[in-house]
Amino acid sequence: MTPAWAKVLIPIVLIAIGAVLVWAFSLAALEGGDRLALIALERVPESGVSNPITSVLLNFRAYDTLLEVAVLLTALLGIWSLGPAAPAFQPASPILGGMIAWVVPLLILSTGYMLWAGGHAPGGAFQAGALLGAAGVTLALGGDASAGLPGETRLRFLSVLGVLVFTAVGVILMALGYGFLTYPEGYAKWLIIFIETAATLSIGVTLAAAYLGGEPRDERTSRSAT
Amino acid sequence: MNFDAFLPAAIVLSSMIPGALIFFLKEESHRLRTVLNMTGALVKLVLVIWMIWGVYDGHSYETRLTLAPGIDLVLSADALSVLFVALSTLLWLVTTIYAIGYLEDSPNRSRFFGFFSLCVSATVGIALSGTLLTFVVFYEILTLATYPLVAHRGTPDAARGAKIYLAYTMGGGALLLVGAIWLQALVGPVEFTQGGILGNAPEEIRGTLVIIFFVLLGGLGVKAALVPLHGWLPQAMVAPAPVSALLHAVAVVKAGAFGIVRVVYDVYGVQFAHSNGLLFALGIIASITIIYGSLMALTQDSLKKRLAYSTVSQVSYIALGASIFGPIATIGGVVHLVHQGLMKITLFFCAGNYAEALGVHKVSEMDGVGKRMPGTSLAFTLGALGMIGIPPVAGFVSKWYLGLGAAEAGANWVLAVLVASSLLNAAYFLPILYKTWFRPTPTQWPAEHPHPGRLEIGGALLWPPLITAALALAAGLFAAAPFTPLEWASLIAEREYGR
Amino acid sequence: MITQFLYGGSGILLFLLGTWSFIVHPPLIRKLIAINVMGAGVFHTLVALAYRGLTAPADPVPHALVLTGIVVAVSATALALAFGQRLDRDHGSSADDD
Amino acid sequence: MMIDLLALAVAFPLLGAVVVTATPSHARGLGLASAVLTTLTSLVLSLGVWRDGSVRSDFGGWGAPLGIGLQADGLSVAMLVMSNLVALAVSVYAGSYFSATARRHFWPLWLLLWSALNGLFLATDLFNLYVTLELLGLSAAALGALSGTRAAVAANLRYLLVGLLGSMTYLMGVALLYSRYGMLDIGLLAEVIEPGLVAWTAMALMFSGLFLKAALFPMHFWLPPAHANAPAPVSAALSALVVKAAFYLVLRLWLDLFDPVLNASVANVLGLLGAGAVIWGSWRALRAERLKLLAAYSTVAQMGYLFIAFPLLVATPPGLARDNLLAAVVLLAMTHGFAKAGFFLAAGLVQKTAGHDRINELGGAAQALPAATFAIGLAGVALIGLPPSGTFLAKWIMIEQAMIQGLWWWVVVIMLGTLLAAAYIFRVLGHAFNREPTPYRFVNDARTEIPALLLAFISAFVLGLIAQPLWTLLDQGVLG
Repeated sequence: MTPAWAKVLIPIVLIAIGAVLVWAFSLAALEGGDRLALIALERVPESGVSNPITSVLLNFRAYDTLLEVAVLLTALLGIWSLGPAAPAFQPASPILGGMIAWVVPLLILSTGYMLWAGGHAPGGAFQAGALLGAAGVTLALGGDASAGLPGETRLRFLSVLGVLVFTAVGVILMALGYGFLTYPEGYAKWLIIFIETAATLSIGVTLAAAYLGGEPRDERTSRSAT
Repeated sequence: MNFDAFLPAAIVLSSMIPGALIFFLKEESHRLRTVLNMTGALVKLVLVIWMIWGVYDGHSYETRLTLAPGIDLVLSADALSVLFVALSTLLWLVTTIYAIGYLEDSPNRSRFFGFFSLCVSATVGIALSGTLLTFVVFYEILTLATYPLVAHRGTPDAARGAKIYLAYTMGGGALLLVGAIWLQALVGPVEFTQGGILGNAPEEIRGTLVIIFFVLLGGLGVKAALVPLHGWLPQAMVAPAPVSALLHAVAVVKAGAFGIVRVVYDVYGVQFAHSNGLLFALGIIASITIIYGSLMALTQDSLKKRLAYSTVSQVSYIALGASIFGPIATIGGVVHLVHQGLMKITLFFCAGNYAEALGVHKVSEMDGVGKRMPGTSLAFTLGALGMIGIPPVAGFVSKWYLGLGAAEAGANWVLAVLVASSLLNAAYFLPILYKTWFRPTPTQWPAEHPHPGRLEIGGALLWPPLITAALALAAGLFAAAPFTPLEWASLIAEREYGR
Repeated sequence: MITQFLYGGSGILLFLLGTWSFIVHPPLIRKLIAINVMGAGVFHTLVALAYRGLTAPADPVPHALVLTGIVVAVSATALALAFGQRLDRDHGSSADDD
Repeated sequence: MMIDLLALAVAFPLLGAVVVTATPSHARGLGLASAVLTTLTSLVLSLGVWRDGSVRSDFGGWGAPLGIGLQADGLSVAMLVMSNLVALAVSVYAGSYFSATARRHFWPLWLLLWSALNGLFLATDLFNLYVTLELLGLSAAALGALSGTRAAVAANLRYLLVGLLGSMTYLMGVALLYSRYGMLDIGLLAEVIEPGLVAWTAMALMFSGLFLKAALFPMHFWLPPAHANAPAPVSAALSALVVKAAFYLVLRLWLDLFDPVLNASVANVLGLLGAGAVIWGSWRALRAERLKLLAAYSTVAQMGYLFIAFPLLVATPPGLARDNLLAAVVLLAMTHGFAKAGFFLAAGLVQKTAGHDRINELGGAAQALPAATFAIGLAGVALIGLPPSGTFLAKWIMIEQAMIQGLWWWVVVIMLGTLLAAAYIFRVLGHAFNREPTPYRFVNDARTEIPALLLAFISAFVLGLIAQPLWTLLDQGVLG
């Protein structure tokens, strides 16, 4: 338990740190100027997409994003390694079941839109993936033990698809002489969409599988019995 | 790389490589293990003879490995190192034969012989060290390689002895390390140079240099068993006899004593050490150790313990020789490095034989062993007489030169120490000899293992003490012939004082 | 400028609140929540930095960093929750019994 | 055709992880293949840097400040070589160590950890480092929990959370630097950064985050349970590599970014914490009842030595002496990497044979496994700092420099730590000498014992005696 003196001391120290932080950030914000904004905005037209954030995520700093998809995969693998999943939820009542049957297709449809919109407006692979994952979670809440996910082999393949496509595109571009993750002129747009599609699928599947927990088994149905 | 630059390294590697290979052998592969051991020992002997010849001719051998800018590992040969290398190589060969016989059918022999070889490699490395850093490196490796040998038996006693041994030597190692680095921080890399390197050190660091000398002495004194740092030596007696032989005659205590000689002559320079009172201090410590060791030896009933305290006393003759200013005493000290080795290894071999054949561990049980084991007892007698300093055994030569040197330097109190210690030596060795030869044989020995052959004990156990005893006798009888330890020690003294 | 200051300042406040909560509360699940509050604070601050006035387009780099950061934080949270669940299941007690 | 070894050093393990995840039934074969491929890539890359100097690669062709790239100089390559060799040995060992089910979980996470390590040593961008750190932290915690015991899961949850706290604090510092200077590339930032409140605060934030991850005393509390309860090959990687990565970052930022901001008082604080780590960690290691816990506390202590180097570095004027000191620190980190990995791998074998790792009851197991015991002994030589290990050379240089600068306090700490280390190592080795006459073979299971033995051997014999190439290597972009 925290001793009494610490209860007093910790807030005081933290407030002092806070004061320094506010001061430092104010100074920094005042002197900061345009930072990378102008450089980035200027190069957006060359990036293959018109949404500046997507340009940064999938072109200027694509390597960050690659590692980020890998982080997501790591989390899923870690969850799988922790043992079997919790038992599935009770099957939903007919009314709820009916609503789920409506909502899930809608979510999947929005996934597609979000993915496409990312190129020029707010949106992109992560937002789309999150929607796809939500579809899976909805199914799971409705009592679907597999959350609509495929069997082990395909599930494993889908969950690594994002990292696979991302890295493979990078390495192939490197081998072709452009450099790792360096899109050749004119192909940037399509390559980005290709990567984003794969990433969306992976992210959606990963989120849903992470929600379920437990290592995938080939006979998914057998789990609901336990 | 030409051969001259490789020879010192080759001498170290000639036992290190077989040692490393031996670890990997199966327990049952006696033959292969013996072949590896003997090949290493013989190759080393050949290389060392080559080197002796070369050094005598004024040839220089140096292996230099740069670890980092300004930090070199240097193995090089001068007269002093060759003396020590020759001693350890010769005695290693003999001890290996003895150990093969002694450990017949005992467990964990691959481990034993592996570390045994590493131990000799480290000793040879110490002998050939050309810089203080190199010396520290091999000095610590020696600690590491001997620890498993002391602990080898695995009894609680052995574990305790090993622990005490380790505590002492690690502490000593730390002191030596600090001293060596301190010196290097003050004057740059310390290469062993005849005549020393501190002769013209600036006045203002002299005080610090004196302190460093005592730090180094503290580190070296542990292995050399200077009082009050000798506590580990009697405890380490739990080790098997060949290990005790090696520890006492060749490796550990000699490494300490050799280090003291190196530091006095080749780092500080005898002139510097003399004029700053370091020699006098060393002489006092050595004298105290000599007397104390002898007194303690008197009171021991355990034969190995008595020999151990005798070692404490005898090894300090070397330090004593180094502490008297003048070439004659130097000859006495340096030659004792070899003589004490020959005599003490003989005594330990014999003690091992008594224990192995008859189960005799104590002085009080030694009545009449001379009749039962005449060969071993002959060797023992020669070694003991040498220790007392009775001519013509080698020990006499050492003491003669020490005394002569002391008289020449006007240090009469050293003469008194020598006389007193010789009397004490006689007091603790002569009763043993008396019991051995003149008391009746008891009806039953403590634990007799009859030997099937016609010898009193296996040949591998009998010949080594006879050989080393003969060598000790020869070193005294033919002291003036070329290539004897004495002649070589004179060469060393000449070169140290030569300029 | 005031807007930016308010956003940034509240980000720092959240960061500190999270830190405080992490240090003070032993239950691991509360520590996890605390970290998410801290994360929200950092992301808040970064978003505030991107603001360049009403007329100029925002700096896209901090926005992208925040997006990446959020995904990383979500992944870490998911893994931590799975750890907690595993501890729960093993013992039936909550994950904070130490 | 173009080969970008920098990208491949990260991409190969990543692709390996993908392949292993997709085909779990071939996890071991494919995993080992990726391990070999990754190691070869790193070695070839390192050889190139050793010969021709540092290399940089900008991904996407944008270049800093807009894009991200990877860069290999002497310092990063030194860590890269150490990590990849250790990781390869761990891989070979793990191939036989884990059961068939555990193997499916181990390999993908392990390869992800590996790519994070390689990415971290080569990174040049502060935010990219944050992502790499998280990848490292998540995969490390997940791997650490693979032993499946409650203690392991609890300890690694704590580790995960502390790691996250560290990353968040680090990220706040990065945000501050970005808001003032508008860049994230270390090299570019170094050109414009100036002493002042902003730089100082950012440094404090980033360093505190990294200290947590490096388990610097007194922020080490999470390390011993996490490392002691993980499966042996994972403990090896965590102790030898993962905490070392955080230290590498501190050193890297110290040298490349915050050099103008720093002063002696900051360095002294680091040194003081390091001294605390040395004394406290060694003491706890001496008192530990379990072999792996001993090794974990020893890691806390050994990390301390690395931080003691900072006050010495600051006190030493630029020149040969400072270069030597810097190389000594890197050598110390590398040697500890090999030694601790070898120690843990060997400890794992002893634990498997004995069924437990309580030190006082290990006698028989230690004697039945001469190779493992030997590996512990050799690694012990390096942990204590006895010659001819790399640690010995490094400590020699550090002590000499401390003496030249008259900083006696650090000499005392280093020597005290050395003696304590000797005490705890020989406390273990003492149990290897038993009366039981075990008719033994030196090597019983080559695939697990040889990696442990090799790692320990490298730490005790190779790094100290053949240290010269490290100086050559560090001349590429780190030494003055």
